[in-house]
Amino acid sequence: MSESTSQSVTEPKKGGHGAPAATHAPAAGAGGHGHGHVEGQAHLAHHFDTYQQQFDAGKLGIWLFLLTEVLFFSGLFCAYTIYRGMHPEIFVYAHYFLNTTMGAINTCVLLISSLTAAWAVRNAQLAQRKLLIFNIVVTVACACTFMVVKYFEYSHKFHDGLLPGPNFHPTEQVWELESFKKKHPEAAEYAEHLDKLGEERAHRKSAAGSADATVTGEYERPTEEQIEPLIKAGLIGPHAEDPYRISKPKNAHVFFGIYFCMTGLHGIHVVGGIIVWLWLLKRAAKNEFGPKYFGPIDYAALYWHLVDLIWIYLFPLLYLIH
Amino acid sequence: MANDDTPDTEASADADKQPKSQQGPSEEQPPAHKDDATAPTPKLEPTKQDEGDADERDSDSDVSAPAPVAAAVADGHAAAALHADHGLAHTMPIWMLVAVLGALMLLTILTVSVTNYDLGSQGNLVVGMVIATIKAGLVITFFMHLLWDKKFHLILFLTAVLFVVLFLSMSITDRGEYQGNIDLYQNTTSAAAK
Amino acid sequence: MASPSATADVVAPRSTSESENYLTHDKGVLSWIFTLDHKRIGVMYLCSVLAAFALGGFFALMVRTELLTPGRTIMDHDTYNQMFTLHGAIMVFLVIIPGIPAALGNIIMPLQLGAKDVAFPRLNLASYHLWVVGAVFMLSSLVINAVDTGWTFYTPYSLTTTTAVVPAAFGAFILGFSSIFTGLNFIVTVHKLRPPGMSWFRLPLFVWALYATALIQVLATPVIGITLLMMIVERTLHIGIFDPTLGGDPVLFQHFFWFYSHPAVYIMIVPAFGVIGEIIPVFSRKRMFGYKFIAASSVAIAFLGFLVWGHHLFVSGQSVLAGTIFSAITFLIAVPTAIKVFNWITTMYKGVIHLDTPMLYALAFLWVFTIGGLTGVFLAVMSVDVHLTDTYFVIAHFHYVMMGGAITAFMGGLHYWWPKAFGRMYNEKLGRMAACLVFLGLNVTFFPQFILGSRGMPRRYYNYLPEFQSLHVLSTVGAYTLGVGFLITAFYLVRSLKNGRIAPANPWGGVTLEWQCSSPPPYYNFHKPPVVEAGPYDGYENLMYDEKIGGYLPRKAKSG
Amino acid sequence: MIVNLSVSLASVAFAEPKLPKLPDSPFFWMPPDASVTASNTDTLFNAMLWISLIFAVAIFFAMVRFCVKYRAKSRAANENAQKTSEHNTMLELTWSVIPFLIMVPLFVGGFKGYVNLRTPPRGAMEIRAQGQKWKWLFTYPGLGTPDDTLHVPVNTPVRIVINSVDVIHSLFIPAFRTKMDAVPGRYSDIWFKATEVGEFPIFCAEYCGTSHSDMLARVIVHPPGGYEKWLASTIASADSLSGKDRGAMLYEKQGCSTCHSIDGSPKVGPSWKGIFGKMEAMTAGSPMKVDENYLRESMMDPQAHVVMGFAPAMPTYQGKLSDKDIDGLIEFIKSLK
Repeated sequence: MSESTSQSVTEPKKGGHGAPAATHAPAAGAGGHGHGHVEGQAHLAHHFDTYQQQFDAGKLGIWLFLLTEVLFFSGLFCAYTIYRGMHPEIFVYAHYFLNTTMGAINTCVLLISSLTAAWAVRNAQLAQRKLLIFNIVVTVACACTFMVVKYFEYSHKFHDGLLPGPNFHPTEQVWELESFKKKHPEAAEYAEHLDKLGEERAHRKSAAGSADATVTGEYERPTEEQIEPLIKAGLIGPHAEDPYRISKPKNAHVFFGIYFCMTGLHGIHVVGGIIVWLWLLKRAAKNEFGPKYFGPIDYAALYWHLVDLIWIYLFPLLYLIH
Repeated sequence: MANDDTPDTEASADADKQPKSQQGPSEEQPPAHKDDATAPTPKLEPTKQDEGDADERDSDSDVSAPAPVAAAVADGHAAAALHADHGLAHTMPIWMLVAVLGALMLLTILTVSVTNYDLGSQGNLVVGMVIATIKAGLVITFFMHLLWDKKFHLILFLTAVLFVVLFLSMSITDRGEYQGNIDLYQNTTSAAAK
Repeated sequence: MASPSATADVVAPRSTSESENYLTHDKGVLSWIFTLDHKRIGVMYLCSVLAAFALGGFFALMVRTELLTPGRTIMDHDTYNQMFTLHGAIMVFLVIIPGIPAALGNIIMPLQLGAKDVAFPRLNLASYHLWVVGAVFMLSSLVINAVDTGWTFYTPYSLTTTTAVVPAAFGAFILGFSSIFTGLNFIVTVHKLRPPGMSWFRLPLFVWALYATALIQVLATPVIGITLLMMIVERTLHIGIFDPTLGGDPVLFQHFFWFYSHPAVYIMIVPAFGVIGEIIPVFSRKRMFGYKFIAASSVAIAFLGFLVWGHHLFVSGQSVLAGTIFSAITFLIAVPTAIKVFNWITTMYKGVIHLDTPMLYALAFLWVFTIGGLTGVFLAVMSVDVHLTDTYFVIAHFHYVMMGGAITAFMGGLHYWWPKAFGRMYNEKLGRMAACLVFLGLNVTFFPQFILGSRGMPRRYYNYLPEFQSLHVLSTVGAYTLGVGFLITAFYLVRSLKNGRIAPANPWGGVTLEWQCSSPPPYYNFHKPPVVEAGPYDGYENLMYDEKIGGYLPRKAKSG
Repeated sequence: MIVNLSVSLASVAFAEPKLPKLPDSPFFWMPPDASVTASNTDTLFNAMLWISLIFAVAIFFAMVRFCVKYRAKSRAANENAQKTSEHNTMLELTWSVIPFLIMVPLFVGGFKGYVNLRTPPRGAMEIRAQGQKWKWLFTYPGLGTPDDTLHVPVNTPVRIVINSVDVIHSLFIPAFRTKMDAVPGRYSDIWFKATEVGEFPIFCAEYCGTSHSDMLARVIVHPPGGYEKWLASTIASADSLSGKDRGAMLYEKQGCSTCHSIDGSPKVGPSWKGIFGKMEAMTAGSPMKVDENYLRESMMDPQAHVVMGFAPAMPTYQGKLSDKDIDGLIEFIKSLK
């Protein structure tokens, strides 16, 4: 479609060629969406014939970029799905350590920033400079809030020894956690009790030098409510790390490996977004955007919505495991 | 892709004829373009002028730029008319943006509260994913205004999803098939360790 | 349509003289490093890729030399392992993948399309700069402690080895993005920057091939990105996704890896199809036979290429179910490939065939690629693959396709567009001689490896059974023949830059748009915006060879 | 790496693989076939060989013929190509369909063969194969100590359960046309039914590091009754041996010989010659005296203290060596003055 119009308006090329030095800039803005930081003076690159063509090209470009982003994250989602499918107990176990409230807050924050981003596009289209600046500022503010919350989550995890791989040494047992107690009070109690039992058995073992698993006789059989959550979380039963006492599931660290990869990569994208928005804020302040040239804002917004989109999936997958 | 190609093909196939008819209108435009192109730092007013000139161009769009609109319609724009209003692309009304945000917030609350009820083995996961997908749908359709955008962009996005599904399904199927060998090994070895 | 004179001074504001071209437009190193002109970026890509090719070739010769004798010849185990790893990694990530699309494609594709530049010149430059950064990372491993995992980075070996895996993998990661940017740029360019009349089915086959390639680059490359990233994280933080000792799954890595790396094979070979599709018609003075079939088959191959990655895993412990699905789809790819070969051959039928250097390379490609393709079928048959996989049969197969296919086509394209890109003619006699040497060397090097493989010689072996020696020696001799061929090529190409005959605008009588602008092309490509009235291979008969300029002119221009 | 090159010039050449010569093959391409499953592979291979030959020759002939027949006189002559149809759907469909039709039987044949290769018959004799850097160890029913050679009876289905202790290896027996990766952290298996008595080579087909190409072994196909005889004798000798003879036996059988020489030449690990009682610098920590305790520790927990200048490449032998074995090895090392 663009070519046909392009011929109808051959002249503007002059404008384009007037300042050959700077002609490429907007295209970079369009294609670079943050890769090339430039202030174009002529907003129509020399190799485009019309604003429509330039805009459409940028739009197609950013959509292709989003395509790659989706596939980029797919690897992590694949790993997630496989491990959750094969070892649900690890995920049940680990999710008690996550703070749903913080996750929910972050979700809302990102959604709001998405709104302001979409609004910013409208402002740019209608050349509403003040509103545009306002909306970009809000977007950036939300993004920063998101990162701050993330920072608190991460530092909390580090503090509790919830690190990937060999460094995974939780300071608290899962049944001591509020989140667990609230959900399954009986199970929590029973877990305490099993833990003591384990202690005793360990003592005898060291004393008698032999592991006799026949001490359970003294206690009455546990109820469904007591035992079910523990098995689901792999604290006891086939997936438990230690067959003789209540412990954590085998390879429990894998969840946090995936958790840090996914949220970390997403966080990096948020930071990238912040940088792009700040750059656009500068340009918006210079009032570079108007009905003919608002591509960069539109493209940045699209990218921002994708970041939001990914979080929309991460939130239930990581924080809302039942 | 085909949906995108055919209009392109038609549009450009007869393009070399069209321009000649359009010499007249196209000649008047350059000045406006020129000074907004060469102005060192465009102030607010030139952009205003641009807007005016944009409207003027679109009002008699049948003369100056029939091709984009025609192609746009052929391109399957949901609202080619709307599209024409603001020059390059469709503009989102504010009420719609706010409404969408409201919906998203509600869905977030819903998905959190749902976790308090046990919906069977995979129930919660399914519900969570369904809600997430609805939210994603809202964001894509309205915030990313794909509803008014070129169909080709939608196709691109769906292609991405298709390939992700392909990638996941094959690797997961395979992993599921040979998981047995891994479990067997882990059990036997841990048994040996005991 | 604006008048020629008007557009002329529009297009070349600095000077309206014909002599001014993109090579002379600006002076100084910086004007190259930070240029936004697709032709200059293409030239920079070309030089870098050729340099990398020389390095990779050197490693290849070292490997072949070591394999002259069963035991130790010149180096020890570890050095050998590093040599073949670097040979593979450099040739795949630094040479073949960017070779035709980024180097030749950047120079030629916008010209063929009739565009003034690619859609996003800065992204294009960024892509090149990323290539350089990636190359630095990859080669830095060579200084630190050269990586020895094989170019496939298979876990858990890549997690346990003490060599510098991380820089190499990170280099490959960056190179991936360089390739994504090129692809993205080309897709948008083809969609949005076509001049009037350039409808989809008037695109030259080279453009079609690059378009198909770009689709793969954009869809597949992100996955290798995340895979290598996860591998690096696994190696540094031990997240336990690929590491069996932490509950990870090494075979999962192979799935991830090949989801990209099989399509990557088509990133390497599909552009080669494009080049051949340009050369054969021009040197047969005849329309491409079954243009639409060839164009369509490129896209078909691009998409089918995504559905077959599992055929690399038949003996990796992949399930029978998955293996069967992948094998079945693998067979389907043979069909569009066969179509291409038959169409190319038929194009020559009743043509007027000029056996200049590019055509010699094209013919070499036809022969070599046929063998490569047919032996591919052997490997698609599951039970046979169980015996042949990870042996020299596989080595021979993919060298016939990558080296014999991609590189031969690259050389063909290089010779075909050399006059256009640099405005000089190379020494045709030497050119033909080198082409024959390369063809000969290729077959002598790699054909014995089919026999070695089927007899059970495993790949990546430093020692081997004495009874394999004779064939190994033959193969090494071939390798050196290849080396000589390429040295001669380098010699006469470089020399042509200084004292080669000035090239006419259209030395071969091509009718695609790039031949309509002067050689080398002006900074803004076209003094007059081109208007396309015909298909990419129409009107050879309207061109007339002119002895004085040694090139082709339109008939009417000659008479008038 | 340049450094390595210079170093390598100094270091000694690696031992030649001590392997049976591949028996000469009845035909040019494949090695002799010695297993029931080989016939399917060979038939398909030959079929494709002929198909490929026909296609290749046809294409080559057409190419050359056209080049000769339609060769241009000169550019100056300005000949024009004769008009021919630009495409011929019928023709193109034919040469799309014909290859497709050829593919179908090939796929089916390959599928059948593959399924057969991957499904061991019921009641097949089971042998455990363990890959480690850079050695295959085979464990037989009723034989405690593993053996570095694969012994199988002729005309008996044998299932080999494969796993690896370090990185991925691949058990490849060309004569049986079969191959399977040994993946750490899981089991995989192959099966075969040998039809020929004799010795055939086993390769490692998946790249596994420094001595990948020396990770070789032999499969010995015993005539009827031979396998049982061998098993009985090995069991007997394995128990009878003790002290340094036992160590000497284990040095070969347990794969020590791949990495440790007994003639003083350094390999992947330090040579055992005269190492006992020496003070050795360690990659981590202070130098240590090589005594019984150190040797025992190095077998059970090899990475604990690694001698300076060697990679920590040794797998643990925890649970693979009895105390008697360990003492035997220590005695053996002591004896190497």
